[in-house]
Amino acid sequence: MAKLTMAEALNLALHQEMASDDSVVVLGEDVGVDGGVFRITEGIYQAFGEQRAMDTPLAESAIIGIAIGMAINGLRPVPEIQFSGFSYLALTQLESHAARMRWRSRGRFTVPLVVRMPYGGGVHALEHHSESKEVFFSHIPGLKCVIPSSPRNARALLVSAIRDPDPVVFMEPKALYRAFREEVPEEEETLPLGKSRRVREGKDITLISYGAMLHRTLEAAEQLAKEDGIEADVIDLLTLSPLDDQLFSDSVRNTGRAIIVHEAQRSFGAAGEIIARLVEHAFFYLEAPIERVTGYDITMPYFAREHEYLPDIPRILAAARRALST
Amino acid sequence: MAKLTMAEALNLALHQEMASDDSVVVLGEDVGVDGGVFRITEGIYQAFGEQRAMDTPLAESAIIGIAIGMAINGLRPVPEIQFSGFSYLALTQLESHAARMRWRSRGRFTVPLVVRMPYGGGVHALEHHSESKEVFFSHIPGLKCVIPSSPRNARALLVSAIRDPDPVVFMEPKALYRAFREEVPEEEETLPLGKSRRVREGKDITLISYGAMLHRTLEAAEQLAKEDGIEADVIDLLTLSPLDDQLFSDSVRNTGRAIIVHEAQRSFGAAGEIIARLVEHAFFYLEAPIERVTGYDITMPYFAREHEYLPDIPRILAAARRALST
Amino acid sequence: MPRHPIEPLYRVEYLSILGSDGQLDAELEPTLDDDTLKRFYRTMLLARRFDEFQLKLQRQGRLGTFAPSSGQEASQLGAVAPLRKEDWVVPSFRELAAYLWRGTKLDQILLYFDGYNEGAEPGEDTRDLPTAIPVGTQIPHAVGLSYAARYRGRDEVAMVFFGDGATSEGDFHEGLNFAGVFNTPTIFVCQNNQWAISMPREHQTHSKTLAQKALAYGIPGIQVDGNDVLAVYAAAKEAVERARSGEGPTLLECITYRLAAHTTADDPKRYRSKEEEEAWKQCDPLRRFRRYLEDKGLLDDSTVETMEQEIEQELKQAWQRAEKRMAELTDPTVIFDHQFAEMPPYLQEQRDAFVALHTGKKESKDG
Amino acid sequence: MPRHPIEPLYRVEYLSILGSDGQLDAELEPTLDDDTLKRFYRTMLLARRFDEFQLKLQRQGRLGTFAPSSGQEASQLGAVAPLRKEDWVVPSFRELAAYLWRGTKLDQILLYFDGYNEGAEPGEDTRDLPTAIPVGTQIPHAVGLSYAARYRGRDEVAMVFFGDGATSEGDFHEGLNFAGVFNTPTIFVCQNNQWAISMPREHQTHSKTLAQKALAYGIPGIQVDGNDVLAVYAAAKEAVERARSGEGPTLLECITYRLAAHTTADDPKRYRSKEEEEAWKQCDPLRRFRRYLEDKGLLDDSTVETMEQEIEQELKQAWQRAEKRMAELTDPTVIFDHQFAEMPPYLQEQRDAFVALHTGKKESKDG
Ligand SMILES: Cc1ncc(C[n+]2csc(CCOP(=O)(O)OP(=O)(O)O)c2C)c(N)n1
Ligand SMILES: Cc1ncc(C[n+]2csc(CCOP(=O)(O)OP(=O)(O)O)c2C)c(N)n1
Ligand SMILES: [Mg+2]
Ligand SMILES: [Mg+2]
Repeated sequence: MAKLTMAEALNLALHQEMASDDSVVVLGEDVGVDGGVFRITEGIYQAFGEQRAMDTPLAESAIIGIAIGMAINGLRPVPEIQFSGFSYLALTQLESHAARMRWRSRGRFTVPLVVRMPYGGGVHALEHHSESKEVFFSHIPGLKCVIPSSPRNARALLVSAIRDPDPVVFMEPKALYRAFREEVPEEEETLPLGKSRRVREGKDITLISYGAMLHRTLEAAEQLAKEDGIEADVIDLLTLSPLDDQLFSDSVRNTGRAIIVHEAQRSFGAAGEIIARLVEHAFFYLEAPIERVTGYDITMPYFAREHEYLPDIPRILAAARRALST
Repeated sequence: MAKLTMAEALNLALHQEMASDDSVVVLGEDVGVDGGVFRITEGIYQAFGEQRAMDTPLAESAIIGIAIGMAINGLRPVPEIQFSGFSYLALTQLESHAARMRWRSRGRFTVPLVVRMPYGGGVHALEHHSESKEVFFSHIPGLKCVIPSSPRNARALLVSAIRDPDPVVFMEPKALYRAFREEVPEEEETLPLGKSRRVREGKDITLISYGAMLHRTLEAAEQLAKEDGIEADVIDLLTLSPLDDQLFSDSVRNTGRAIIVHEAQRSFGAAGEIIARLVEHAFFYLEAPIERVTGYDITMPYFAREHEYLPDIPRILAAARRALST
Repeated sequence: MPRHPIEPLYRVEYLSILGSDGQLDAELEPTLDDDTLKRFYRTMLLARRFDEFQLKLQRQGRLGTFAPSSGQEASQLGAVAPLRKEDWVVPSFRELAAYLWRGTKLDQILLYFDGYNEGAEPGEDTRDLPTAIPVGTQIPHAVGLSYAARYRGRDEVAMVFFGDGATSEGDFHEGLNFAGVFNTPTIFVCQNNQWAISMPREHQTHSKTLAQKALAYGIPGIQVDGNDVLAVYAAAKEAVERARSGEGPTLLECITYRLAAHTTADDPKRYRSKEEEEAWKQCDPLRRFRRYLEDKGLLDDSTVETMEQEIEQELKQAWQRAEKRMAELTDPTVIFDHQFAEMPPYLQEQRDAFVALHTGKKESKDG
Repeated sequence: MPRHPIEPLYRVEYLSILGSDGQLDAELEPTLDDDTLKRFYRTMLLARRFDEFQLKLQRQGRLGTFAPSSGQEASQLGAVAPLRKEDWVVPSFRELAAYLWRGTKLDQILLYFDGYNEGAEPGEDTRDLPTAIPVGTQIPHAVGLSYAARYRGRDEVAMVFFGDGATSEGDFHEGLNFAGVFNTPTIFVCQNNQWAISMPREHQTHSKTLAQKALAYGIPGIQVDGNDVLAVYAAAKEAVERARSGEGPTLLECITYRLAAHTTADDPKRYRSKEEEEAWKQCDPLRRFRRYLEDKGLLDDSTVETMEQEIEQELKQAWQRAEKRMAELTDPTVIFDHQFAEMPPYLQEQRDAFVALHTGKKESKDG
């Protein structure tokens, strides 16, 4: 097994899926000759040619709109939106067509499409390049929204997303593209969409996160263990929609306490949904208010101060300790 | 005082604001000569001319983009998006510019803009004409999202929104445009943005809603009183963002029970945020799980079955009774 | 030459064959067999009568809002007539004559406008996409469909319909630009019916024609008399053949007129004159084409009368079928169908609750 | 004429005045006083040197990602030079020379590219909007700004900058169409620098020129040698005058070249050849203009040397000022500023928690 970065692991998934299924094509701005601004499609153009690695004009709505047409006519397009902050230009195509075509045509036309997009902060980028609006996609029925957190699960989830018969928005935490390496098997590996996983076992408190924030959450969990003797159960959502509420509800029924960590703005963010589900499924087990450790309700500051916006270990620890002291 | 429909009340607000402030202009598809497909801008073109009642080409992104430019250069544009289901075409303009310009320019350029849009179901319309994606707007820092529920508050809130120095998305529950009449004073009336109101007093359970669903919620409350002897405290949010969490938190601290009713899809909908705030502010007073009575997580069905999708009184009653029996 | 004019790649042309006065340009007349010509007329007449029939139903409160197509039959029919079954049609929301020619059942359409999702289900094997309501957003789909066909080495083409108003939307621009860049076999049919609800064509854009917008994408554009079914057919055939043989996309502007209201919710008296409407009635595509067929000896009063009677029956029967189907469509749980290939657990929970609620309601009604 | 060509409203033209070989078309030469000509050169040189200076800082890890403007100085400067102070400039993200001409302070720009929001704050009274990063989305703003000006009876115009890639975006189309319809005093300046990151101009669109896209909106379009500051100035001046006198919008395509990488995060070696870059270096706008000024006796080696030295000083001082300001910008709570005119309660709560956290951190550090 090779140790790969997330960028390399995603690239592996694309290479392998495209080699095994000629209906898979990639398209987007700079995804061909250049291999993508983050090099996720590196070598695809060279290996599969310009028909299957389409460098497109600069037009996000058309990128998705054209991919929808391709998907209806039998392909499995994997368009890239260069940064998630530009994906709103394609939201109508996603909401009004990709998510609805199966439903509208009563199953006759389907849209097996994976929209890849780097999202989130932490890489010292310019304005609009550090956004986390996963809620826009998660709130739309008929769309799936997947967010990996490591090279290995990114690869496996991307393979599953490509094979999924429905449209998937695949949000890649760009801060993790090259943050660390992990063993990724050469042979095929998939992970079911719509399933979260426990990444750390504990009985005292449940910490729920996804994407790049998962790692801070895990570090905070370790610190809690070391400094407070507290064992946190840590859940990595992996899919935001459809949301797997079973694993985290089970966990909270056990621990009675929960903290949710994400980098998107707090109000009307994903944590609200998780809290609502916990209130539905684990209300009588709750021993303390569920706190949200999230981005503030402000526009993501320019990069000199983005760390002030992003959840960090002290904030997670403080919230967990408040919950534990209740 | 005249008894007006909501459509007439909104029209009154526009007429009066345009008469008293020549920086106010309306623009959009069919808002001029035709007076708007719902007649909200009726007579504006005739009274104020084509410079201030601009019939625009069919292009939502430009309607908002141009309004942003007008606002920066001293006007107070009130663009209309013909139906909220087409507003996603303008989401980039709203998220990436309207909401950010004050912040980006450190207060130098501001965007006092009111984007009016009819939203919601219940009028037997075609696909995309019955949508409720208020969360898209409410999740964006720098935007306000206001939703009136009656002729009188619609008029007062629209006046306040027009005078507000920041961009407001003003979502008009189209099912209420002509549903009932209410006394609306001829003289100026405003209502503060960001403030909800109590529309019924009760001590047993809190029902929180907004827009067209408020009325079903109120009816359910009356039924609860009559049939169960239960007195519900009913809160009308009026503004979704910035959300007034004080009034409903106070209420729930008193009642211990809450139900949230909205027509948007449930998952990642507005109710999640309200529950999160209640968990933050009233956790120790909660005596039962907070239930969400909302649209299902499905695409709004075509109109023959839209009533199956929309929350109705039996669903509200069932949820309230479950909460009360806990 | 420091300052000199630039020649665009293509010139924009105008085409008419059968004038509104019935005058024919025999040189340009397409060769169509008698049977096809009669089927053209019958389809256009069916569309016209169906429109009127739906309007009646709507006024009686038996049908929801719909968008009449009267006046645009020639543009729609002439455009799709050169297509093969395996070609793709991407409609907007007013393409009745195109749907009928391609085989959509009348009761499907009635179901659709009565608010049943079942009405949008495309017929088996059909390659017509369902109605697309957000103006202009369907345009890129046609580019993708035809790209995929070519990728698979099949010579399918895709034809997409939209109105004059749609040309103002970003998706029009982005879609045509992609088609130009990837040289896809796509035919863009703009039905310029002079109005986008209350917005007249000349305020929709300051360009003299819509066809010339093709120049922005380096693709051919042609303006056609859209009430002349022969001209539309000839122009579409040319475009389809070019597309099929790998020569790329074409923009077709059909000059026509929306004789009725925008939809049944609209009142055109608020924004346009009776005179204008009357003037355009003189250009009615059916009248002109009927005269042409009469001159050819293919139609006369009695054959038309027979057609009218057949159509009346067809419409009645369609409504009966539609009513019968609607009466049978009583299972409300279908609203949960087709969201995903597999229903996610939380949605299944919601469906279960919905079923329980309905069972409860039914029981309390029955009990 | 049943089938005949259609003439668009305007013809698209090409303009160059000072060739890359230094040859001048004296007839078209604009009249500019010596002082202005020298200021042109100095601004272009300052922009070039500032670009290089920023690149050095970036390589040293002292500046974030930025988009160099080298090669495009003539397009930017020539375009804004005819503007008045009260006119509006709506930039995208690469308009360094335009910003400098209009008076933006160097340390502001450095702050911006070092990730401080303070760097985006426009100077007092300036009418240059801050950088707009989502490609093409700023275009409609210029239409709205200039509409409002005309509504107020002021003769301000608005000039908006964007690249060749931006012409593919829906907002380009929608914005220009609105300008055509409302006949607004707007000047659309497309810097066609041949590349949109790795996408060459000829794959961005199949139209021969970008200028001809104006035909789609019924507005004049002109293609200019964008490395010829005199031609850009002349064309822009014409467009500005037309706009100011109520004759409406113009699309200007400036043919130029992005001599450097797209941004400091980009590696052009992956997609374009050294030969191409070398060929374009021969068309360097500074070189050509310097020769012109030398021929006029307005510049010589020693005056240029003095300029270079002054500029070097200016840059050093700007960086010193920027460093000093950054050292002073220690209050993290500014991230909560300027969201709304008034801070909503929940945000105030978040700010309070943030302050408490920072106080805690500081105390635990201090203690
Ligand atoms: C994106 C979008 N905006 C607005 C509407 C509302 N609307 C429906 S049809 C229409 C006018 C369409 O005009 P045109 O494209 O000329 O087509 P026509 O109705 O004339 O066939 C409008 C504004 C819509 N359906 N979609
Ligand atoms: C809407 C949007 N999509 C993608 C990007 C990423 N991006 C930044 S610049 C650029 C290329 C722009 O090309 P062009 O318009 O020619 O301007 P240039 O960079 O050449 O000045 C891209 C794709 C963006 N900023 N905005
Ligand atoms: Mg039309
Ligand atoms: Mg460029």
